[in-house]
Amino acid sequence: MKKIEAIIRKSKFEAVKQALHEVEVNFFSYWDVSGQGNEKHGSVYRGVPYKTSDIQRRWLSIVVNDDFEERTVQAIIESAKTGSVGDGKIFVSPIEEVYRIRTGESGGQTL
Amino acid sequence: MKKIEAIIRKSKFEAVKQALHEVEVNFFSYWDVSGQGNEKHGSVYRGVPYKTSDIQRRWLSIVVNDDFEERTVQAIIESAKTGSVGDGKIFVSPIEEVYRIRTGESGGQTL
Amino acid sequence: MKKIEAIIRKSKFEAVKQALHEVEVNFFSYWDVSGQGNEKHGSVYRGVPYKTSDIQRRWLSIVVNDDFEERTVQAIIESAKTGSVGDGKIFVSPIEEVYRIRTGESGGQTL
Amino acid sequence: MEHAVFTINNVWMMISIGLVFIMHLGFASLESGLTRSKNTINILFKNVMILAIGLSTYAFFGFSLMYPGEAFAGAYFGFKGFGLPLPNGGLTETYNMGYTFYTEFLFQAMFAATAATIVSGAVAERIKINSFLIFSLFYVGLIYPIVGMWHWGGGFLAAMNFHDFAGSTLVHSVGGWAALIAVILLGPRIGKYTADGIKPIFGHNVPLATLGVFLLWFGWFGFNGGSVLSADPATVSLVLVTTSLAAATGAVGAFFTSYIKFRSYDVTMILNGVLAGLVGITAGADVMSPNEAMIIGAISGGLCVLAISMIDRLKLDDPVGAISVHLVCGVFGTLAVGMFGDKAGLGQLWIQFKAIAIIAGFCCLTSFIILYTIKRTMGLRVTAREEIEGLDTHEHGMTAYPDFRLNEH
Amino acid sequence: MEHAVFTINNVWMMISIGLVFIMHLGFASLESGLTRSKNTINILFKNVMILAIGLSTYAFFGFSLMYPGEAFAGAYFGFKGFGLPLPNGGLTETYNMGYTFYTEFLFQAMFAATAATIVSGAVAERIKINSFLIFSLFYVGLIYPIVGMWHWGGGFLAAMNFHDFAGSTLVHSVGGWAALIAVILLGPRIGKYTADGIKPIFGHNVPLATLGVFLLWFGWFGFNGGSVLSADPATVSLVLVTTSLAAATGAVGAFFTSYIKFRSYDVTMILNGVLAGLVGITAGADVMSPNEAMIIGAISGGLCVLAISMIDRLKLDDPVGAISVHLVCGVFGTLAVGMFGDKAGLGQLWIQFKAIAIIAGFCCLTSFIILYTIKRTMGLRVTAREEIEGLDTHEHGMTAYPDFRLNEH
Amino acid sequence: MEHAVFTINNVWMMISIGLVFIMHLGFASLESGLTRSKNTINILFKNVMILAIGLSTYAFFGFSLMYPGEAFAGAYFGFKGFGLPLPNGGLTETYNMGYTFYTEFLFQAMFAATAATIVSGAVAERIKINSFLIFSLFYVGLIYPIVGMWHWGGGFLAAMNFHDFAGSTLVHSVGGWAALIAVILLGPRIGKYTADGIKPIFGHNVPLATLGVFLLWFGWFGFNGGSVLSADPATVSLVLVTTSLAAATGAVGAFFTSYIKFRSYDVTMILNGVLAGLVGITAGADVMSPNEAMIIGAISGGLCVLAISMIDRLKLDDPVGAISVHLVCGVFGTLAVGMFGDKAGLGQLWIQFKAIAIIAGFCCLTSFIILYTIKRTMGLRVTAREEIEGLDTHEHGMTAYPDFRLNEH
Ligand SMILES: Nc1ncnc2c1ncn2[C@@H]1O[C@H](COP(=O)(O)OP(=O)(O)O)[C@@H](O)[C@H]1O
Ligand SMILES: Nc1ncnc2c1ncn2[C@@H]1O[C@H](COP(=O)(O)OP(=O)(O)O)[C@@H](O)[C@H]1O
Ligand SMILES: Nc1ncnc2c1ncn2[C@@H]1O[C@H](COP(=O)(O)OP(=O)(O)O)[C@@H](O)[C@H]1O
Repeated sequence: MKKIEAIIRKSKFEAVKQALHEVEVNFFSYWDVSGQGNEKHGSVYRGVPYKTSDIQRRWLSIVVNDDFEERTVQAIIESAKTGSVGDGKIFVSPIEEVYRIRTGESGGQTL
Repeated sequence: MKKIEAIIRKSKFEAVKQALHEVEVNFFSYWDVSGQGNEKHGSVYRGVPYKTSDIQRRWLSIVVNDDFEERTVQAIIESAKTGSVGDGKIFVSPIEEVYRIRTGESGGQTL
Repeated sequence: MKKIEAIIRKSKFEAVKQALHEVEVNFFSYWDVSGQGNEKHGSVYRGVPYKTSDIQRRWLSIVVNDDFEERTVQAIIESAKTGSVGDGKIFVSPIEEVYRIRTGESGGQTL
Repeated sequence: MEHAVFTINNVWMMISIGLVFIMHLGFASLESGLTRSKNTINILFKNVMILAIGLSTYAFFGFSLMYPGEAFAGAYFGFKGFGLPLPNGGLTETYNMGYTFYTEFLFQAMFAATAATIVSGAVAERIKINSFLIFSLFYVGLIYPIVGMWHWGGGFLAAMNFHDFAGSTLVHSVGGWAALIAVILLGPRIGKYTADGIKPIFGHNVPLATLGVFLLWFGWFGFNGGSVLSADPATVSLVLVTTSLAAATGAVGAFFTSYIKFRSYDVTMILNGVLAGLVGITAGADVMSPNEAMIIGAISGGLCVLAISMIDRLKLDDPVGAISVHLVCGVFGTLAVGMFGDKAGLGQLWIQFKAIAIIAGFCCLTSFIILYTIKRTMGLRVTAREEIEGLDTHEHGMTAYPDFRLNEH
Repeated sequence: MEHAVFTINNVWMMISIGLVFIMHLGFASLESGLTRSKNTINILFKNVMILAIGLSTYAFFGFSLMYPGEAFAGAYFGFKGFGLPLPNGGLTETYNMGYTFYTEFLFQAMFAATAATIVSGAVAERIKINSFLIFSLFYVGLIYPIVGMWHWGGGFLAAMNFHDFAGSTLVHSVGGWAALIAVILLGPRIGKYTADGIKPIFGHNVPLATLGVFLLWFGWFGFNGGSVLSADPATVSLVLVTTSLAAATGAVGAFFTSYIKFRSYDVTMILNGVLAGLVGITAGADVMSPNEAMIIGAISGGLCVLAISMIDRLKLDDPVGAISVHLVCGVFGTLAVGMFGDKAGLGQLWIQFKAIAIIAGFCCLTSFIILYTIKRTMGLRVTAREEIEGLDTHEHGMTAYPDFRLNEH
Repeated sequence: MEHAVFTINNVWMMISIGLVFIMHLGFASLESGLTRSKNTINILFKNVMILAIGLSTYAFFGFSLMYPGEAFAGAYFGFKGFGLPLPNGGLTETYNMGYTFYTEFLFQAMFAATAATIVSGAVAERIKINSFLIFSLFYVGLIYPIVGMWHWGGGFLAAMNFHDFAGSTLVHSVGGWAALIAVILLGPRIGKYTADGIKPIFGHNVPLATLGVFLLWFGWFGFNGGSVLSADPATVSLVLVTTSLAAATGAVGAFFTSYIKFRSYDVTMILNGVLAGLVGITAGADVMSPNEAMIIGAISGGLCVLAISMIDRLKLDDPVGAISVHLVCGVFGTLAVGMFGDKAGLGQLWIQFKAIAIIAGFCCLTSFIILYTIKRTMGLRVTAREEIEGLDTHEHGMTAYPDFRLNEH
């Protein structure tokens, strides 16, 4: 099994969710993170101009069976892309075991 | 070493913490996540009925030595279970190295 | 590629960020977590004395190429250390693949 | 004795000024509480600026438009000249037994700004800030005083015996009609009406919204109580009782309606119910008995809950329920003067109806012209990206709660 | 001249109505600030509904129960009839030099609702919403006016020379006793008293709680100032001074007590200290000198800090400290009339004591009957799951801060 | 008739007491809204305690220092004795046609505490709580009343014909000078002025800050309106108009300045602009026409935006803009009395200037002595670790928003 972690723009979340549902990835968890990346954002606060490289992003964590890896990654890339700097990254890492708390069963069929 | 990640109901957090302490897992980190899962929750807001599949969950991240894996997983499953849909999942993945920042030492004895 | 996860004191965040920039690690994500660790903190609320082992920490997640592992870990250890209990931990785990959403390209050069 | 009574009256009117002033805080709190955190700065900015612009333009010409003087009795339009030149004896009882010239100006100026604020809630989360400010300038500076002159300024509606004590129509529906037009011209917020039906968009800070409603109720003591234009114990105390009882039964009416219809204990509906009761009683607060006030309040409360849900089904996206509260209950309250209380009767009902219709026509037309012109020139609505990422970041370069971790909606 | 003074008096009373009204916002803010975010909607809902129900029932029969008229002087019970029929001359100085009939009603109605609100804070985070609303209906509608009649309505306590100026006992302990009974019948919140001792449960929004206390102090200008029942400069200005100084030294008393006992600079204790000072001075605000007021305030502030900690050790779980503030300091303040000021003396102390005891007995008994009946029939307390996951989600289907990421407690 | 007018005047003064009181809530909200969430408890604690300490010390000796009586006319210092002994006839019109002795005391006491609150905002997020409380004790207890005596107490500035109607200088710059000295002695917050330039430190709760400013404006109706010291319709209504119009144009002035200079729609600048307008008009609210008030407001609003940015470039770290608002606009407003309105003229301007200079010297000197002594003994500033982790955790052992997930700044 694989863990697919994606860092996306918050504004793309609904689109990504939709795309994931379409490839039948219905279960995942997400939370909001700050990111240091390439994108910079300039503004003025109380007369002080500032640039922040601190961008609000959403972190998706999706554990899937190996045969879902490809389509999940593709779905995210397609739906989360805007083409401008700051679209985010996807990381894939191995998962050794999965348990469903409700039943105590383990393995890929719990996903 | 293993990283054990558990997604549990927030309301079960105290019970899980207790259970972990009992099997001598005293150190871990956690944060709140939203989850897309099987459970759905219906309600009405300003006259609009809605269903949300967006559930508030707590994410526990626990790095343990290999010999602790089994009991940690068991402790979580037993304490976090309610039996209804939405109890959450546990993911186990490999960790290659661990450092304790305070001392700079590395390896399993730092856990 | 490696994922380096560091749990640090929030008050050390700026120092760590600086240190990472110095070793040319410019991209990472972070969020706030609560930690159960060795440090305890005592206080009184409405006449009730209490001890909490629940500490606010910041979780950094940095994916780097293998050759950056060493210096990243060192930079964090040096900049995040205070020497008192509660300085936090660093976990290193394997990452199998990385994609840049903006371009769809994958592999180490996207980092 | 004369002087003492004049002084008391003036004190009461000055207190009412303060109370109506605090309604602007009430609106700011309610509107920001019922919308999303990413647009909070924008709403606060709008509400502070509306008040500032409203007071300034009212001083420049609004007051002179609305109260042009007796020469214009029964007329459609009048203007006394720019600025606030102090009339002879304007600060003594010869001006008026109830208040000085300055007191009168400030009380009316505080009223004026509320009309634009009503619109502000309905168009929240998607209107361009500049476009809104320009709209406000015209609506508060010109349209509101002209309509106001028709009745309170001694114009043709006054001559017609129209009764609108403190402005169910002259203030609330004047704001409400513009809100309706603006909502139609702007369209709904992205994500509100989707292929799978209506999606709720939650208000981000319910305690703030609740604070807003309590402050509005508080302010209404001055809005209605001050509209007596003196401290006359008999009338003012009646007005405070009818106002408060209507607010209370507005909450009760909303409670039952919302429970029966939706099985929900939704506090935002109760809050709207309170406001509905207040708006509903405003036209007739001086001519109702306590019992009649309670009936009007209860009906308004129920009506408003039904209206919120109906307006939503019409795909008119009104984030804070401004149209239901101010327009629907404003119209109902104005008609109620013909149905309940001292003035009840078919004749009065017909007068009320005519006045509502005339004002509806004028307000819809003028607000359409202003808004449509803005839409065609500078544009009314922010871009989709700005809307999704939040007006605060894009229009203001700052966020309302930088230390808090937020969910994006 | 008569008319002018009547008008001024009535203006002051109307202002006091507004100020007492704003106390409901104060309570709503304080209570939601000192409890957890998962129950915020519930508290706001309760506090709006209490006010709505309180005003409505007081109009229906409460006012007639509390002020049945002179025929019932010295009695235990009286009733003038349903509704608010305007007495002859009820709006002129022949009714009363201080206020019109309507002003009187509304001032008293705003008071009435506060008694139930006091209970609301103590039972927060675990009581069923319906059960609480039904309890409020009876307590505000019946019990409060009956007790009120005993003294303010001219009943037997008035005949006994009991002195309770603005209600340390008649309002605050009437609420406080019911709070005590309710807390006993309900039991503590889950997780408060554990095997390893008392666990603090933190209030989720301290600025909101602070806002609440400032607004309560503000409202107290009307609560005590209006209880003079006229604008008499001598008495009212004395009352405002004693009230404010007691609030100030209440904070100072709480500061030192809390620092000496707990070495803590806990702002919630200071806030409770302010309220304690206010409750403590309320019975005797008109008969104390400024110095005496400062002493009473300081003692109340200290007492309240000690009481909060003691009540906690008795495993009585009172999330906002309502029992310590309103009951303990209410009793102390009532006794203080026999210890300090113009009326001090053993005789008065004994009268004060008797009245406290009688009211304690009646309130405890009646609130027990109402609450116990509810407990046996519809139940008082939500389920453990509802409590843990929050009343907002379960009873209201919504959350107070949907855009914020929260910690669950 | 006499008695009626006395009663009305006293009612107006009592209302003003309530309004000035609510300014303390305004300051508490504004200051906590414009600083970081980790220091919120600290700010709330400070603001509640300042008020408590202020009222108490003013009762003990402050009032006697500030209003020592006619024997000290034209003097530099006077003292009437400890406590608040009621003068003969102190509660009747023989004391004063405008108010009773108690009303006077309480109105002045509420004023007194504001001076220290101004400092509180400027030193926020880094001063030690004990050190600040001790500073407040001296500054509110001694320095403020001594300076106040010079003008309002009939001292030498009164004799000089200095005009400072409601305290642009006597209250606002008295606070502002101390704020300036304190900011210099304390140094900036860690992370504000770095090698790569100025870093903004965001206020954590803009709705709270906005609430604060609305409440301050509301309170200013009493601050300026009550400074008439009677309910005289002519003067009070003029004062309310000049006050409100200056606030409105203060916002407009800040809007344009901030837009032109920074291309930003920063709501916190608008909020400061409102306060700037209010502070600016305070010295001359009774001698300006509405037009002049609007000019003074607009200039103050613009000035304050420029001052905020300039003070920041001087590396004086003033988290809430207190120096710009209260000192800069306080000075400007005092000079404006010599430039606009009934008293305009070079002679008056020179008097205004001299008075400002004298008070500047005295306040800077005394606040330096007090603060420097504290710095050398108990220390002024918390440790770097306490500052970084937050004063709430370290000084108070609690946090303002325990249920919310926060970003640390
Ligand atoms: N190596 C990394 N480790 C962890 N998070 C990263 C890494 N690189 C990028 N991110 C996250 O992705 C976000 C977007 O990345 P950025 O480099 O700005 O965009 P792009 O991929 O389009 O160049 C960043 O804000 C950060 O949160
Ligand atoms: N494959 C997954 N990847 C990441 N998170 C998951 C995954 N499956 C479930 N979750 C998380 O676990 C929570 C509970 O899962 P759910 O499927 O509702 O319950 P159950 O396991 O009882 O069927 C979800 O809300 C989600 O946060
Ligand atoms: N095994 C672990 N798994 C996950 N998080 C951990 C683990 N050990 C420590 N942490 C995190 O690191 C923080 C600091 O650790 P702690 O044990 O208090 O300090 P130290 O490493 O100095 O002994 C904890 O609060 C917790 O968030």
